[in-house]
Amino acid sequence: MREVATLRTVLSQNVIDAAIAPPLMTARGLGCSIKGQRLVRDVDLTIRQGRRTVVLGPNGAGKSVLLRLLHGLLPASEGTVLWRGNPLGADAQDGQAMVFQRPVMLRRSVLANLNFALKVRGFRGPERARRAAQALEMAGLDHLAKRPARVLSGGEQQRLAIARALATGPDLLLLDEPTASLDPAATARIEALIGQAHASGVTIVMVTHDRGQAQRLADDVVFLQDGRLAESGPASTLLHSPRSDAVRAWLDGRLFVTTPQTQP
Amino acid sequence: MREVATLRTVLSQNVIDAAIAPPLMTARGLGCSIKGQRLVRDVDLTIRQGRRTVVLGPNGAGKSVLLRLLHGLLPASEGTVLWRGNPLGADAQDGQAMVFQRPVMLRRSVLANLNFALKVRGFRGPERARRAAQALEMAGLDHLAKRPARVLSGGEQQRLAIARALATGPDLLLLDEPTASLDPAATARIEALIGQAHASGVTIVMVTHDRGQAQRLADDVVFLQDGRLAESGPASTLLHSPRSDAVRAWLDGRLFVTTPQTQP
Amino acid sequence: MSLVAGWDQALSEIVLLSLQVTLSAVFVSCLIGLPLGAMVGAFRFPGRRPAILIMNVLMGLPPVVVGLMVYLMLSASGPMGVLGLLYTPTAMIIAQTVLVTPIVAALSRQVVEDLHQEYSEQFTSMGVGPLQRIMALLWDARFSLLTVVLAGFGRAVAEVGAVMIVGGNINHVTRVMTTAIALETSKGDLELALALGLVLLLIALLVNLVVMTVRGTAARASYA
Amino acid sequence: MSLVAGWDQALSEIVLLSLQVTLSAVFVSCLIGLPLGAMVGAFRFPGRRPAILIMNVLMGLPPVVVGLMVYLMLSASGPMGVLGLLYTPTAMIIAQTVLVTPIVAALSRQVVEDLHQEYSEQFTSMGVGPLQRIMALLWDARFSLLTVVLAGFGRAVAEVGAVMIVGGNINHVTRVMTTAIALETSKGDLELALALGLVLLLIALLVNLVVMTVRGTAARASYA
Amino acid sequence: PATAREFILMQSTTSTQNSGLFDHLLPIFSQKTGIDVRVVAVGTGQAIRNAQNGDGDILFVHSRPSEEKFVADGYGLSRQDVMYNDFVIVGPADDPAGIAGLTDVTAALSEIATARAIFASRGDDSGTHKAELRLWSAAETDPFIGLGSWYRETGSGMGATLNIAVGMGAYALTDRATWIAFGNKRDHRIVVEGDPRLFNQYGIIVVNPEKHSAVKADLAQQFVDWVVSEDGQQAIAAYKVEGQQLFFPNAQ
Ligand SMILES: Nc1ncnc2c1ncn2[C@@H]1O[C@H](COP(=O)(O)OP(=O)(O)OP(=O)(O)O)[C@@H](O)[C@H]1O
Ligand SMILES: Nc1ncnc2c1ncn2[C@@H]1O[C@H](COP(=O)(O)OP(=O)(O)OP(=O)(O)O)[C@@H](O)[C@H]1O
Ligand SMILES: [Mg+2]
Ligand SMILES: [Mg+2]
Repeated sequence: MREVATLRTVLSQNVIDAAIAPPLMTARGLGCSIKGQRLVRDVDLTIRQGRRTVVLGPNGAGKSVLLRLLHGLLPASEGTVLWRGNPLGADAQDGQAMVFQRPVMLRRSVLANLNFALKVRGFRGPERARRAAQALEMAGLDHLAKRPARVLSGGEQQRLAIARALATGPDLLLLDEPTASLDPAATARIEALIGQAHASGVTIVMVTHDRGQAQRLADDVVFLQDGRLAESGPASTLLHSPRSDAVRAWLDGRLFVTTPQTQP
Repeated sequence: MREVATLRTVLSQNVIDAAIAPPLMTARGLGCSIKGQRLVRDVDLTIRQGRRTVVLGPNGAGKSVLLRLLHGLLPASEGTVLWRGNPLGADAQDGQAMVFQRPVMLRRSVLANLNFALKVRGFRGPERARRAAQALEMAGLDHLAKRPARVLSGGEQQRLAIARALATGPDLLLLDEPTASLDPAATARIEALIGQAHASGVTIVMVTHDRGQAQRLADDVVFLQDGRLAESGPASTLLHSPRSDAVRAWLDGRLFVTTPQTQP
Repeated sequence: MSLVAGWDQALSEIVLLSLQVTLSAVFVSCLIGLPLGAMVGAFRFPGRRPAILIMNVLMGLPPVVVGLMVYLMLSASGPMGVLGLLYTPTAMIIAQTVLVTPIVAALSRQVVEDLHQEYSEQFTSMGVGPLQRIMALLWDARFSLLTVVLAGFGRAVAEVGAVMIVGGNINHVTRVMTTAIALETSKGDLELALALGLVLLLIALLVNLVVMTVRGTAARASYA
Repeated sequence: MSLVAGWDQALSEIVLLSLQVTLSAVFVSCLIGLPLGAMVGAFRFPGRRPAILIMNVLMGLPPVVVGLMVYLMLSASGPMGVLGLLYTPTAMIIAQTVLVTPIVAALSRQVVEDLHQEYSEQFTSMGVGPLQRIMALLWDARFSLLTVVLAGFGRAVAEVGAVMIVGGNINHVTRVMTTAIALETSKGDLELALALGLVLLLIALLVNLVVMTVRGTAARASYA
Repeated sequence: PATAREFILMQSTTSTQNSGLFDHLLPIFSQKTGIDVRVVAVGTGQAIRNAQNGDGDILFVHSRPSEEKFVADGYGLSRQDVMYNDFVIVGPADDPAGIAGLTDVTAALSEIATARAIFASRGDDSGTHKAELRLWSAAETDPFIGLGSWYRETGSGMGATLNIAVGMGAYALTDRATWIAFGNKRDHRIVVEGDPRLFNQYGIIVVNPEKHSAVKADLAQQFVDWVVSEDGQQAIAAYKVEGQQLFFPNAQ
């Protein structure tokens, strides 16, 4: 697992203290409506440099939509997102990488998928080959390098997607339920990789349904329900003494399937 | 949650005793090669009527391939599968329903997806409407009935897929990581539904990576590794005193990303 | 353009016949070609690859050859001569149908095959029968198939070789836009020919607009 | 068929010219039409719907009209008359390219758009630039696009109206299969015309076979 | 194959090409002079229009008034008679108008109109079409009253019109050369011939190089000179199909 460590050593010393970490990304009054449905609304959020923010919430709460908004894939209908202090523009994804809930694989081999992502980010020649090999090893997919990516098993695809995102060395990593279909060992390994990336300075935003995972990884927690921010704050407070009923219910496993959203 | 109970009351009394339960499906020497890769091999397996069989194993072990073989979606390259005593034929899927690891939704509304599945299985008129409404409620998707199924969130799609499979009242239910992207409450609810279906006589084969889930639901356990059956048997023995190293390692969370498969 | 303007009644007769012939041919071609394409796209059967090959090859069916074959079928001394269809709009519809059906079939085969890759296992699992499968695939691919149908329409509406032979370009009976254009060209009245060509493109534009509007409305309705 | 057999040298000359003109036109059409279709299929920009509409409409461009337009351009009294291209194979290639490009563009637009629906977010997330995006989409859709290209080939190889006008069907210079068929038809030698039509279909079959074989090999190679 | 050789471009009509005359005549000329003659065979109107545009060095058609206008308008240098053949009326064997054997073409046309027997007209302003219209007016019959019923304007070339006439059992006016060379006769045959009014004169014109500098007037003139020469005229007379002479040279 030394791969990520070697991948990013630049920032590894200055793991930044939570309190004084500068905001890397800020959302103010963020909302998103599609065809008259208000999917996300009134979200105020600060993602601090070098911190791990875990997004929690029931199915359909708007977690994936929120990640898309932060990543600049969906236009905000209301409010703004600042990335490194500037509104999201054409370069919204510079320095970011996202792993989607449902990994999208090009119709190419595993290796070609990695190479494509690296090429796009400007890696060439031996450097690209090195990073691709490292990513393969990281994902435990060396033996499948030449297999078409789309015939991989669900978990293998998920691992490839994570490795592909990490390989380009992003500053901000957006992960949408990255371990949902991983076996326990792979989950542990990916968590370790996320920890290493974090240690080397990568800022992480991650969606999960796994309470244990949230507890293991989160510095900050954001809890969404019905498209709104039910509660947010440091993991230590939020996960142990939540203020909102929603979070309390979720932690108890009582927060059942969401009720119909109130229409706008 | 009374929906499944009303759905299938026929067999609900005779929850069959494990030891004497007749085999519903039997695999002998089952193997599957695609383009020279032996993905699954030498699998001997008996799925007993009314039992819940949980399939475990690391990513890429061949769990999904095995389910496809049992469901008649992939042709066996070696060995045979008997379904209700007969080799799998054109009617392989009669009385079966499968929830795929990656749900496939038609390009239609949520309700139309349910209606289509019901229509195909011969349900008409008010009976179809009743079942569709029940399935919507079961999935907690009433409020999204008219939304295009493909814009649902990951978890919502997964719930719809499960509801769609249950709605047709199958005798054998094949579930491939059905709760992978569900929130804790939905997971609990789906587990309850699976329990109810089981109680009403449905035979269940389910893949999961969740050890707790396996413990809660499994009557029998099948453990796959590298396409082979590492161990199989009643959950009580296998999960508590496994014979094979693989299962022991997996239970300890030590079974790391699989090593390269030995080529055939 | 003043030439065209001064030609009102004859022109509208020709335009209407063009539309009638072309739309009928495209309609019949879709009736045959879409299910055929969907079948070959969705099912594995022995001889599937040859079937695909043949459909692809037949996209290159030369109009004149089609015209001749239909001519020989329908001519008084041909097997179907008694029907007296030669030099009627029906003959033109038949010829264009022969021409357009392979295009619709081959292209929709590709579209349906791409979609079926995604649906195939789910459908088999659900126990979807062959007919239901084809209907569902055609329905779910309908927006992509529209482009296929428009390609068929484009071929039919622009086609001159086949309709010339089996229709005969007979004034007031079987003269359509394309044969009228060919006639004006052979007369050396290139301006009129071009003006007619423009009218033909306007007709195509109109049909496309109607189709796109219907499509837009349907897309919106299918969401709600 | 014996007619054809006894006509060896003239026939092979015509066949070769047909292939040369058609393949060149299809090649150029793909060079223009595939990226164009991919661009319109992959990017959102103001005027996108009109662009799609125009491409779809232009699939119905009548060959005779295209022939006339190219004729007027290349004619001695036209703007490009000095080039002396009228009644040469080059003129025929130009005319067919004008005819086939919209077909390739409109159909590949649809194919690429369908694929892009799946790739779009992933590409944006990866920071894939416009050019890379188009190249990647065309590459990943290549098997589906083959059918599109074959449709374009079909249109070109069967086309007679445009090449007749700009090529002139001059013996030993610009006579191709389709114009030869038209000539034999007008001579009333329907048997020879049909036989030539059969030869033309055989050529199309051959081209399709080559394409399918290459496709099969490539598909196998891309797996390994 | 003729890349290195000089060539001239001749605009002519489909009927002349379909008769096969050029395949006989042009190789003799090329052999002699080393000049290739490339023929573009289109409708008469289109041939004239193409020549006006300068897309040809020679115009070789059979529509005297149009040819004279072409020269008068300055597009051509001078017009020369080359040869003639004759028009005939062909019709189905059962001869519904009962005109077989008539030598008076106007009487035959009147009979067709009276019997409302189907007549396929070129309807394309070609030389043949114009000749046909002259004959109708000489017969003092207006065929357009039957337009769409028994009088069918095919709007096509000679060959296509004959195919249609054969296909629907119609009468048609055609030049003898095209008819003899025509391959799809079925049971159609010549029913009326021999009327002096059926005379069909072919003329040849060199395109005026002053209008279009690209015109190869010198080479074109060589061809014209040869075609009206003793040699050329003999070559025309020597062209036979099925033993019949198709064209009769009459250059002055
Ligand atoms: N394009 C869209 N059009 C309409 N509704 C949409 C669209 N995308 C998402 N939605 C809806 O927005 C809601 C939030 O979706 P989102 O994917 O963000 O949920 P989520 O919190 O990620 O849930 P899960 O845990 O199931 O992944 C869902 O109800 C979904 O149906
Ligand atoms: N069509 C195919 N062609 C080639 N290899 C395949 C194909 N389908 C699956 N495989 C390979 O077979 C192996 C087993 O796949 P399978 O999907 O059964 O794994 P799994 O046990 O379900 O894993 P996961 O827990 O990740 O879902 C994988 O390594 C996969 O890459
Ligand atoms: Mg989500
Ligand atoms: Mg799996």
